[in-house]
Amino acid sequence: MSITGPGTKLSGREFDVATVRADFPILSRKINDHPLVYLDNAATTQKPRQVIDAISNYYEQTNSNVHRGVHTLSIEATDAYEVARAKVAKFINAPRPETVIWTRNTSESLNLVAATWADKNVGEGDNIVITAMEHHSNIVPWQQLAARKHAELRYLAAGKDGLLDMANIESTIDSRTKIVSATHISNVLGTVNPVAELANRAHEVGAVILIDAAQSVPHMAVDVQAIDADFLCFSAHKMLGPTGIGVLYGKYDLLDEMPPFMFGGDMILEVTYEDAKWNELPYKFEAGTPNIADAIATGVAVDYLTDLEMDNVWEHEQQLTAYALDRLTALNGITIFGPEDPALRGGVISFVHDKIHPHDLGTALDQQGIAIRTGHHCAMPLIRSYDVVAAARASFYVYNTKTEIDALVSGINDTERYFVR
Amino acid sequence: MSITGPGTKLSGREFDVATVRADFPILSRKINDHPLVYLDNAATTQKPRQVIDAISNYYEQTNSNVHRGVHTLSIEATDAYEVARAKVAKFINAPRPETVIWTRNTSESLNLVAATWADKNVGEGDNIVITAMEHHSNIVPWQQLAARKHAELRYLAAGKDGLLDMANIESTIDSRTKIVSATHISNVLGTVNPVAELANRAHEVGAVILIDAAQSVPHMAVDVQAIDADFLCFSAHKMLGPTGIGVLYGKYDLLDEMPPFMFGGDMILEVTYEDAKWNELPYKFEAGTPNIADAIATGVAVDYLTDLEMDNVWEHEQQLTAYALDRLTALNGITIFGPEDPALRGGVISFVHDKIHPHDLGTALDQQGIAIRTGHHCAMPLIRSYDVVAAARASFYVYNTKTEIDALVSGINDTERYFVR
Amino acid sequence: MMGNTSGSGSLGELDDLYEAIILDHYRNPRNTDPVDSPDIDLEVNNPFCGDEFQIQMKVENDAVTAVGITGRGCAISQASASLLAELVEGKKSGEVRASVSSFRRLLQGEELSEEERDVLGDIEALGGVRKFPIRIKCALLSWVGLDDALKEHLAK
Amino acid sequence: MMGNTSGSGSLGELDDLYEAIILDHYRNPRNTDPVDSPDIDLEVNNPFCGDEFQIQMKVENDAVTAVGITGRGCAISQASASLLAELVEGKKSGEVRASVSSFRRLLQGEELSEEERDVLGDIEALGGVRKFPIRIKCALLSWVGLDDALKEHLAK
Ligand SMILES: Cc1ncc(COP(=O)(O)O)c(C=O)c1O
Ligand SMILES: Cc1ncc(COP(=O)(O)O)c(C=O)c1O
Repeated sequence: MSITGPGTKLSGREFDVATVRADFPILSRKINDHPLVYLDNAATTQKPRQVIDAISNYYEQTNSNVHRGVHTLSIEATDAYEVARAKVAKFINAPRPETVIWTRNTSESLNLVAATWADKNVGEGDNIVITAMEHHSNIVPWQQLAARKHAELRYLAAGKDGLLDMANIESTIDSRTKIVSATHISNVLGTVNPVAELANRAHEVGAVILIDAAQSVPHMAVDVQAIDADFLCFSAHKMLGPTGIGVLYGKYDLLDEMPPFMFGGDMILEVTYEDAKWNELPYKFEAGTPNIADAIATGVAVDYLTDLEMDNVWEHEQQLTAYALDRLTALNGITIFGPEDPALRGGVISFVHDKIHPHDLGTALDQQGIAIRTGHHCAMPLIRSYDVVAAARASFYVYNTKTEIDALVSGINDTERYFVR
Repeated sequence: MSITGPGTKLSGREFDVATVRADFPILSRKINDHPLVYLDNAATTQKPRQVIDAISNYYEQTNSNVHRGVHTLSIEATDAYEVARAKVAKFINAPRPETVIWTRNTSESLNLVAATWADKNVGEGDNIVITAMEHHSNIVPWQQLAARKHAELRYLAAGKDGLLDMANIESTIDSRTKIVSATHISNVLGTVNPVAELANRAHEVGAVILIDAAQSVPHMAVDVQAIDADFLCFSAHKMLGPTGIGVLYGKYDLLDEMPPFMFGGDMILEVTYEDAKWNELPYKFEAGTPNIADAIATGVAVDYLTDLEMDNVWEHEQQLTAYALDRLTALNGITIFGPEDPALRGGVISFVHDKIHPHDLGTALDQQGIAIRTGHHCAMPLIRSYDVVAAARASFYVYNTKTEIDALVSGINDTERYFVR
Repeated sequence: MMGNTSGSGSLGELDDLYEAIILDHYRNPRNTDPVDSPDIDLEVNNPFCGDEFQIQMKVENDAVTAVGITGRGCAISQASASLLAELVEGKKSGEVRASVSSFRRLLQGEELSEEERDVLGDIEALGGVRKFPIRIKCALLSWVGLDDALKEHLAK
Repeated sequence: MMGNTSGSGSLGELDDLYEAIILDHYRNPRNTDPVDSPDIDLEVNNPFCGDEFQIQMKVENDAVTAVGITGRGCAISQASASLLAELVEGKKSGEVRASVSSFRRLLQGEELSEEERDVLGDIEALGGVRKFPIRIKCALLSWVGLDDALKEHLAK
């Protein structure tokens, strides 16, 4: 049985990858005379025609600033912007649309919580708990906050098996813990973390839990209420949507009590020369003209994924991952990080070759049109804990196929023949 | 002779409005069975085909995450992203591309400076000087900072003529002033402020100057070095570009010494579990995946404006403004805010009718396809200082025509006949 | 002559929003005199629009014996306030609160009963606001304020 | 057999980047022995790539009498470090610094003089990196580090 993530059930319906692929214009591109094999989805995903068209249509038909305009375009733009918010809310089962805040990306969402909720609630002697497998964006804001507040930053360790060491959860998350911030799926190891359990422990000690869902919301059905997440964030560009737009979900009461993050137009109810009053949620957190076009296009990306059904998306990636793990494991000289059991992980596979540096591998594969990511994947401490300084990473999405994984494997073989005598 | 803003010279070549209009798909739209007359350009402008296509092309051909990727798409995306930055730098005559930081919008740029440079440099007893005609986004961050630092927030007053009261500049900007933050062109009054003079005075007392150029960079040639601006910011969506992307320009040494604003991927050079080192400029200020597509499209918007020549843009708007002022002044019951002399203002005209509330006027004009903005224009204290609670605002851009101003005037007449016995 | 009887010409669907009765109340608002030693005296405002109204009422034996509403705002908010002032005068507080609830439901596009429609009378003209959703707040402003204040007063 | 002589097949322009001489130095780096009581001993790294090298040198009478470079990195950075180590051994510090400057200019795509090309010799093979701009940093890493260290040493 495969793990399908919180709140999902297998629908059984297979979606047709060929039909999906036809929606992605970039997949017809040739790279160095080869068809593009795009395996860099954990960095950002490609966009279907529907999402691209949503942006053009907006600018061709509706473009206007939102909120408070009395003219037709402004009313239409505001409606479309809010409809997109409601779609996202439904997608993650948020109880109310206004608990969905538009940000630029996951990084901004994380910084927002650190600079507002945590800045207000974390004090000297308190601690903040994150995991050893966080993205830099979920490490550095907390290092800074801890330093500023004289609080302690604690890491929940991960074993060499790529799994969080849950045995230590009670001693790590204790009565002085104010916030636990953890990635749902590691962008390096692929590990699916038991976030509901972490949430549970956090709530036991009166802490809040923030879930970095940058690598989960795009790939599985995520239900913020089922997890009991206090905050959860993700980026549209990693889920078929445009760059420049992300989401912070938060429980209404928490968001309502938080100080604002940035100040300016739209987040303000009333200003005098002396003072200002904040607008209601979600606007309190949306200063200045928002990224209207990309928010609307994010709604369309959500429609696209909803239409595919997230259980199918997950199942498709599970199959690709299992297949890729099989084939890569069979190669000589390859070390794969993360859980061995494909059922415990998402579609992200990081690996090293004992004779080829990841960058040389990346350059060589690119000559064959195969795009993988190489480097530290914005998770330097984790990468170093595996005693390497860089790794290659292949990551999958709805349009990838087993044939593409075959291309990756044969590309690695060719590269090995090239570099290794 | 018309004022053309710092560093501009009239080229004399008239651009052809009909040709320009043909580039804007939305201008063929009908609103309530009338052709769209879009006079809400100070809120956001429409987008030419070229900019819209730049976004589609990016997603269809190049889309990838930037920086540090070794595969072709990532290299191409990074190049395009940095080329756009260089174009913007050239557009405002910034000395180096890395002095141009991408943000979400003007509001974020202003908040960034308040939260970093000013947070570090403003202390108890210091003062911050802004003007009485600022947008909320350039008021509230300073109110908050002043409160947090026990510093004083001072306003440079504006006269009933809509001009800054420069006689008080020496007493207002004094030896305890750390930063002067002023709008280049008021989004309510249209006033073009003498920012070079303000910069000069700020520098005399050792303060820095931040210029809110949201309403100037789109409309006139702005030269950051000629003004000697320390910081300057604007939004792409107000200059033919997409929503979700803005700019903060800063002098290299100032930016270099500033602490970062947000923390995470790309702004980081090196992270350990304990600590982090920041990346170089401009990346230090760009945490997380940037708004790549919209940055690239902003470069295309800049190309478009450069091609029109900013002197022509300014001249075109000057003519429209003079014409509109003439025609509106001739109407009964209309009070126009801001300088009487069209040469002292940009293409923004706010007004009230003594018998028709701005919202009723806005709704009535919308019935005729005419889009104006109504309300406080995110400048409540200023609006209230004119003893009104809301105003109507017509604002012009490259595609507007005298015929459209005629439509506005006749729309006001019709509305008056409708509402006033 | 009134705008909408003269035909609104190119002003399109404007008559749906500004029915004759609304323009009449806008031009000649009722019950604008201040109330002597009012039991309820509050200001309501919508900073976005700049609408602001002062609402004063005398409540004796659970009935509104005097009401005065003054302020400034758009035609919709002014007419709505005037119609409200006319409605509540002399009404039992329970009746007032029931009318506010009917009015809310009208603006939400719900069907009203015969009885409710009788009570609202001319006020039904404000139902046209439904076609202009961003103006609904204007129509509701004084009603919500008055209702809240009455509820609070009754709770004392 | 060496990769590029066997033909890189579907690996396209890879031979432009990894010339035979580069692969040779990558596989068999020269001058990797540590230097006894070095005058210059520094670490250079590029955290983005994870490349890191330790550079040790003895400088006597203004000449590099011993050099050892060890570390890990991609083929380009490793070969480049090995070629550098080979080049500097026995050279006057002025010659070393001039060569670094020639090498920088090579990677910037500038024309080198006959004389400069003679000095660089095999190293010119690294010029293929120009076609892969993001790899230029890899080629430069040890060179820039060594140059800075030498400059600092001479200033003492
Ligand atoms: C003068 C001025 N400053 C700041 C802003 C805020 O710009 P944005 O909403 O793009 O952040 C505006 C736009 O309304 C403006 O006109
Ligand atoms: C787990 C995780 N968290 C955070 C991020 C940062 O996302 P963004 O760059 O969109 O801010 C990423 C993306 O790289 C990620 O994989």
